[in-house]
Amino acid sequence: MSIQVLVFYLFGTILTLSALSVITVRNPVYAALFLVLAFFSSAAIWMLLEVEFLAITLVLVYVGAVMVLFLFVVMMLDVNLSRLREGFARYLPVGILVALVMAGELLLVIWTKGAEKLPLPPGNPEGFSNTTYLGERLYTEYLFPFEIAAVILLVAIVAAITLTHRGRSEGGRYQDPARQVQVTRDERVRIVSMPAVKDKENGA
Amino acid sequence: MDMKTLLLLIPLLPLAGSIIAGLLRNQIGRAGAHWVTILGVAASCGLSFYVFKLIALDGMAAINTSIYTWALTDGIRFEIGFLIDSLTVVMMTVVTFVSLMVHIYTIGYMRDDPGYQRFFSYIALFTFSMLMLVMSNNFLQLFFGWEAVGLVSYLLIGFWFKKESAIFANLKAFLVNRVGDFGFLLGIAAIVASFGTLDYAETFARAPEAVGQTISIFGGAEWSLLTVICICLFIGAMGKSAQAPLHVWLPDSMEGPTPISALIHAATMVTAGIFMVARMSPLFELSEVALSFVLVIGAITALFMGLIGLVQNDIKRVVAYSTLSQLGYMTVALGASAYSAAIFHLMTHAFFKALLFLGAGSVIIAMHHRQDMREMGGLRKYMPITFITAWLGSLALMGVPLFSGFYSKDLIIEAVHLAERPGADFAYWCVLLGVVVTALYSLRLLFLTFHGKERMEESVRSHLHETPLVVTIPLILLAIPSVLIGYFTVEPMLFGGFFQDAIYVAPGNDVIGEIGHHFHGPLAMALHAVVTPVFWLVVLGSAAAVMIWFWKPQLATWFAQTLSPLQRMLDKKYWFDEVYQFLFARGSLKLGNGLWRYGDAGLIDGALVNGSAGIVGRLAVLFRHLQSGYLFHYAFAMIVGLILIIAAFVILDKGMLEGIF
Amino acid sequence: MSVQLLSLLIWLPIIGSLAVLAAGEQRPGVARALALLITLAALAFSIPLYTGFDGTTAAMQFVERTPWIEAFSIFYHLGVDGFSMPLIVLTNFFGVIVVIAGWASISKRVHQYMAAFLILQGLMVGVFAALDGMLFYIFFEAMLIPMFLVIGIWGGERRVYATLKFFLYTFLGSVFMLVGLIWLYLQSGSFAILDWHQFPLSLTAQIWLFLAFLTAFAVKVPMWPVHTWLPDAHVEAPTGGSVILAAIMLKIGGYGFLRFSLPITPDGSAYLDWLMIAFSLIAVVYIGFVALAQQDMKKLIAYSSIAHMGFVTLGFFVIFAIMRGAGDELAAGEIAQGAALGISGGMIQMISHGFISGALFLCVGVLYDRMHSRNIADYGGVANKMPWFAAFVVLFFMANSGLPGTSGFVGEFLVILSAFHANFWYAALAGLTLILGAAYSLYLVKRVMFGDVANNNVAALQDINAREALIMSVLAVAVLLLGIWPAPLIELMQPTVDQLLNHVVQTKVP
Amino acid sequence: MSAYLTELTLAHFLTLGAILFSLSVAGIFLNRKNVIILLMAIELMLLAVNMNFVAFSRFHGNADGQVFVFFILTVAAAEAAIGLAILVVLFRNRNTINVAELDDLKG
Repeated sequence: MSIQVLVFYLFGTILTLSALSVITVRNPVYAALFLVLAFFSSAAIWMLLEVEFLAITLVLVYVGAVMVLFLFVVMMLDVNLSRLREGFARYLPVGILVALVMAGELLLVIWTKGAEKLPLPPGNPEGFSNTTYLGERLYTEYLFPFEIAAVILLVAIVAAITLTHRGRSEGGRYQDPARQVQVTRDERVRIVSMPAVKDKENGA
Repeated sequence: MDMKTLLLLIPLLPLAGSIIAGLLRNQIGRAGAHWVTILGVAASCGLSFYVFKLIALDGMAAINTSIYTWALTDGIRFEIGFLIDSLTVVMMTVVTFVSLMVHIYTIGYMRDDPGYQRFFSYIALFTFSMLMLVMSNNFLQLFFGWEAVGLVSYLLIGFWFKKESAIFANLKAFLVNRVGDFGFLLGIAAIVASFGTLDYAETFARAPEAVGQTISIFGGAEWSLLTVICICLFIGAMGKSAQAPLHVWLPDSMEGPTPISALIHAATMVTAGIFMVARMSPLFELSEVALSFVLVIGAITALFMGLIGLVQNDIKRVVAYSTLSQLGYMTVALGASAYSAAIFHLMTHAFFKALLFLGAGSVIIAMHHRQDMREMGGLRKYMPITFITAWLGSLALMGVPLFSGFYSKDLIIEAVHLAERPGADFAYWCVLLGVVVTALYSLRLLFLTFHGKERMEESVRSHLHETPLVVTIPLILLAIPSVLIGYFTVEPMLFGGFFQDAIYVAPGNDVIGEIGHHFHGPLAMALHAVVTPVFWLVVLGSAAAVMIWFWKPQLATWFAQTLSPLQRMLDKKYWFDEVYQFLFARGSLKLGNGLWRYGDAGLIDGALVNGSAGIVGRLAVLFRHLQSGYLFHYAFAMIVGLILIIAAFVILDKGMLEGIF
Repeated sequence: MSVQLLSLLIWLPIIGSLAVLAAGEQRPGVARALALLITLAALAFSIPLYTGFDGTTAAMQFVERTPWIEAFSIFYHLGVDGFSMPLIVLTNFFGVIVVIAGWASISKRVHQYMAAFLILQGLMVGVFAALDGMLFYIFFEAMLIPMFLVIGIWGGERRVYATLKFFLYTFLGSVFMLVGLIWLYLQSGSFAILDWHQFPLSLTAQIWLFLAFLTAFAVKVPMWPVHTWLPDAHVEAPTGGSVILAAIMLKIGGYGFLRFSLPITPDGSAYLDWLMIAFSLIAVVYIGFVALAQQDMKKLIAYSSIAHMGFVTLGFFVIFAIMRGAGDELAAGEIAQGAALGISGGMIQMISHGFISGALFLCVGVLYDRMHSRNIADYGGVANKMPWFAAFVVLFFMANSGLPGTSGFVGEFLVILSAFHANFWYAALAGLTLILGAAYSLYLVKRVMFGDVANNNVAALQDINAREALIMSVLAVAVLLLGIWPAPLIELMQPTVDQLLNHVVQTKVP
Repeated sequence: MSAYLTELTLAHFLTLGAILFSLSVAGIFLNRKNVIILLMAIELMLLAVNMNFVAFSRFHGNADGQVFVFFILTVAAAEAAIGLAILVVLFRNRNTINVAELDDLKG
C-alpha cells in the first residue's frame, strides 16, 4: 500500500464525510463551511492526479470567491431555518433510496467496464508544468471557447449587478449631460420688462 | 366573298347586333336597338336563303369546313367549324325566318317595356346561338350552341325578373335542361372515349366499327356501346325538346314574353333535340334499343301531354302543351327511323306553332295582358286578322288535309305504323289517339277565345281592337307557309332524296322509302286521307269539340264533374311538378343542409377539427397538474429521468449485466 | 435580362412593399399609388416571361441557380415550365386586381394592407418558380404569414377563429411535407426537385412520401375532408384576401401535386389513386349539395371553389385509372388516350377557376362595400338597381356553372372527357356538377339579383362605378377569351404535360 | 490485501465521483425547501463531474478533460453569482427562500 493510496483514501473519506455533512447539517453556514472542506479535499485528490493548476484554481476560485459569496448571502439573509427543515425526516428514506439506486447504477457501470484494471499512468517527467501545458491548450486550440467563457463571466457580472442593483434612490441629484448641452437661453434667463423710471417723478 | 366568310357572317351578324344593342343600349336608343338587330337577323336570313338555294336547288355539295382550332390536346383536335348540308339549310332558314318575324312582332309586343333594348339583344343572341348549334360540324360546337340557347332561354324566361313566377320558371328551365345536358355531355364523352374525335364525319365513319363493342356500367352488366351513346345523347334531346319526364320546364317557360314562347319554346330551340337526333342518325340507326327508347318516350309525350292541354285555361299554356305533344310526334318519327318526316314536321310545326303563339300574343295584347281563356270569348268581331290566322294555324295543327300539318303528321303516323321495332304498336296507338286530342284542344282554344259569349270585364271589352300592323304582318306572313308549305315541299323533301347526304337510314328501317312507293303527289295523298283512320279521328275529335264547347258549353261542365278524378289528374299534370319539387328541389336542399350541418359542421369540423383541438385541450388540463411550480418536483423529475436513462444504458448494454450475474 | 427575370418578379413586390410601408399610415393615397405602380410593374415584367417562353419544350426555362446553404446543398434555384409559367402570370395579374379592389374599401392601415399583399404576391411567385425543395418550402410557409395578417387584421367579426383555423390547418399539413422533403434529402443527398424526379424509390417509401405530400397539398387545394377551413377563411377575409385565396393560393395545392406528388412518387400515386379519385368525386357531389344550402354568399362561393378544385385533382389522378383500363392494349411506355386530357383539363381548370372565383368574390365585395352584409336573405332584386353589375354577376355565375364559351367549361369538359376513359361512373358523378353547379350558382343569382326590390337598403344601391366596372370587364374578357379560344394556353403546356405523363407511367421502383 | 488497496486505478476516482454525485442527489431530496443548500448540492454535483473529467484526462493523457473542467468552473462561478443574485432579489421581494412558497409557475 503506497503512500498515494493512503492519501487517496484519507482525502476521499474526508470528502465523502464533508459532502454528507453539507446535505445534512441544520445551519447553512456550517453547510457552506463543510463545502469548503469538500473542495479542499478534492483539490488534494486532484493533486494526486497531477493537475496542479486546476487544484489550485479550485481552491482559489471556489473557496476564495464562490464560497465566500455563499457565506455572505447566507449570513445576510435573515432566513427562518426551522421552516426550511420541514419534511427533512419525511424525505430521508426516499432520498437515501434514490441516492442508493443512483450510486448502484453508476458503480455498476464503472465496475463492469473494467475501470479497476486501469492503473494510474506514470507521473509527468521532471520539470513538467501543468500550467504551461494547459495554458498552451487554452490559448491555441481552445481560444474561441475561452473567449466565450470570458464573455459568460462578463454577462454573469452584469446580470448579477442588474438583478441586485436597487437603482438610484428617489430625489437623488445628478447631472444629465444631454440636457446640459441642450439648454436654451429661455430656461436660464428671464427678461423682465420694467417701465422706465422718470427722473422727474423720482425727483419729486 | 368566299363561302367561308359568308357562312361566318350568318351567325355573326345577329351576334354583332346583339352586342351593339346590349352594350350600347343607352347610346342607340330603342329604335336603334330594333333596327340594328333586325338588320342583322334579316341579313342573316337572306344569306341563309341564299345558302339554301345553293344547296337545295342548285345541288351544291355539302360543305364541311373548319373555322379555327379551339384546342389541341391528347391528339384530339377540338375545332369550331360548319357543316352545311340539306338538313342544316332547312334549319337555318326556319330559324332565321321565324326569328325575323319574331323580331318584327316584338316591336309591337314590347312597345312599352323598359327593357326594350335588352330584349332585342337577347333574341339576337339567341339567333346566333341557334345558328351555331345547327351549323356545327362537331360535338363541341353543338354543345356550345346547345348550352348557349339554354342560357338565352334562361335570360328570356326571366326577362321580367321582378315576377317571382318568372324567376322560378327560368331557374327550373335551366336546371331541367341541365339534367338533359348532363346526359348529353356523357354521350359526347363516350364518343370521344370510343372514337377519339369530336368531328361528326369522323365519328360517323368510325361508328360501324363500334357495333358489338360493349361497356360495363352496372356492375358486370355489359351494355352495347352505341346504345349507351345514343341513349345519353337522347337524354340531352329529352331535356331540350321537353320530352317526358323532362318536360316540366316548358309549360312554366310561358312566364316569358310571348314572342319568346313563339321563337324559342315552340319553333326553334325546343326542336334542337329533334334536329340533333336526326343529325346523329348514323349513330342511332346502329342501335335498335335506343330507337325503341326514343319511340316510347316520344309516344308517351305525344299523347299524355296533349291530354293536359285539354284542361288548361291559360291560352299560352294550351299552346305550350300542344307544343309538347307535337314534339312528341317528332320524337316518335325519329324513333321510327323516319328522320326526314321528323324534320319535315319540325319545319311545318315551326311555322304554324309560331303563328299560334304570336296569335295568342296578339290576343294577350288586346286583352291587356290577361291570359285566362275563361275571361275571353267572342273576340272574332274585334280582331279579324288574328281570328283568321289563328284558325288557319289550328287547322294546320290538327292535320286537316291540304294544310301543312296534315302532310307531316300523317306521314309520321304512317311511318310508325310501318315501323317494326319493339314499342312501335304502343306508339302507333298513342299517336292515333293523340290526333283526337289535338283536335279537341285546338278547337277548344278557338271556341273559348274567339267564339261564344264575351266574358271579359267591361273595361277590357270597351278597349278591344285589332293589334297594330307590326303584329299582324308577321301573323299573315307566317300563316302563308303554315297553310301551303306542306303541299309544296312534301314531295321534294321526303321522297326526292333531299336528305340523302345528311340523314342515314339503315336499309331495313327505311319506312319513308316504303311510304314513298305508294306516294302519288300531295293532292292524291290528301284525297286518299279520306279512307284512312287518321282523317276520321280528326273528324271525330272536331265533332266532339264542336259539341262540347260550341253548341252545348254546359257539356264541358258536365264532363268535368263526371270525370273529376281524371280532370284532377290532368289539372295537376300527373303530379310531376309536385313530385319533382318534393324529391329534387326540396330534397336536394334538405340533403345539402343535412350534409352541411351534420357532415361538415358536425362530423368534420365538430368531431375531427374542433374535436382534436378539444382533446388537446383536455390533455393539457390533465398535464398542467404536472406543472406544480415547485422547484423540487422538477428536480425530482430530472433525477428520476437521469436514473432511468442510466438504467436503460445498463440494461441495453448486453455485457454489463452478464458481467455481474 | 432573362436570366434574372424570375428573381425580379419575386423580389420586386417584396422590396417594393418596404416603400409602401414607408408611406406610413397618414398618407394612404401614396401607399395605394405606390402599390398600384409596383403591381403594374410586376405585371409588365411578366409579359416578357410569357413572350419569351418557349412553348415547344418541357425543359425548365429562365433558370437561375446560385448556391445558398451549401452545407445541405440547398440552392437558390428558380425556373418555370408550362405548369408554373401561366400560374405566375395569373398571380401577377391578380396582384393588380387586388390593389384596385382594395382601393376604396380598405381605409384602415392602408399601407400595411398593400404591403402585405405585395409580399404575398412575391412569395407566391416564389412558390411557383422554386426548383429547390427547401426554397419551395420556405416560400410555401412564408406565404401563410401575410395571409394570416390580412385575415386577422382586416377580416370580419370571427376573424380570429378563422385565421387560427386557416393557419393550423395549413401548417399541420405542411409539417408532414417538411418531413418528406428532409427524408428525400437524406436519401438522395440533394434538395433539387428535378433530381428527386429521377430518384428511384421503393413502393413503400413512395406511399409514405405521397401521403406526406398529400396532407400538405390536400389542405391547400382543399380536398374533402380537409376543406372546412376554406369557408371560414373566405367569409372572414376582406375581399382582396378572398380573391387571392381563391384565385392563387388554392392553385398552389394543385401545382404541388404536379410538381411533387406525381413525378416524385408515381408508383405511390398509382397505388393510392382510388383515394384521390374518391375524394375528388366526393368534393364535386357532396360539396355541390352543401353549397346549395348556404345562406352566406361568400360561403357559397367558397364551397363552389372546393367543388371546382375537385375537378383539378380528379383530372390529375384519373390518369392512372385510364392507364390501367387501357392495360394490355398499350405498348410499353405508351400513354393511353385520355390521360393528357385529364392533366391539361386540370391545369386549365386551375387557371379558369382563378379568374372566375376571383371575379365572384369581387362581385360579393362590391355588394358588401355597399350593404355590409353577405347574407343572401338581406338581398333581392339587386338587378333593378344595378343593371350593369347584374350583367357581370350573371356572366360570372354562368361561367361558374360551366357554360360553354366561358373558361369554366373548358377544364370541366376536358376532365369529364378524360374521366370517361377511365370509368363511366367517374364521368357521371363528375358530370353531376353540370346540374349542381348550375343549381347553386343560379339559385344564388335568383335570390340576390332577381325579384322585386327587397328592402330599402337595396333600393338605395348605386350601380358599379368606373373602377369596379374596369376590373369586372377585364375579368369578363379573360373568362370569355379563355372559353372561346383556349388553344394558346393548352398548347403552351402541352410539352410539359406530355413529359409529365411519360415520366409518370414509368415505374420508379428500383 | 485487496487489489484496491495496493495501487490507484481509474475505478477509485470514478467511484469517488459516483458517491459524491449520489450524495448531492440525496441532498437535493432532503433539503428540498432550502434554495441555498440546493445550490450547494449543485456545486457538489459539478465537483463530482469535474472529478471524473480530471480522472479521465489523466488516464487518457489528454488535456481536453482539464480544459473542460476549466470551463465548468467558469460556468459554475457565473451560475453561482447569478443564482445567488436571484436569491437575494427573491428574498427581498418575497421575504423567504422557501421553495414551497414559490409556485408562481404552477400550470
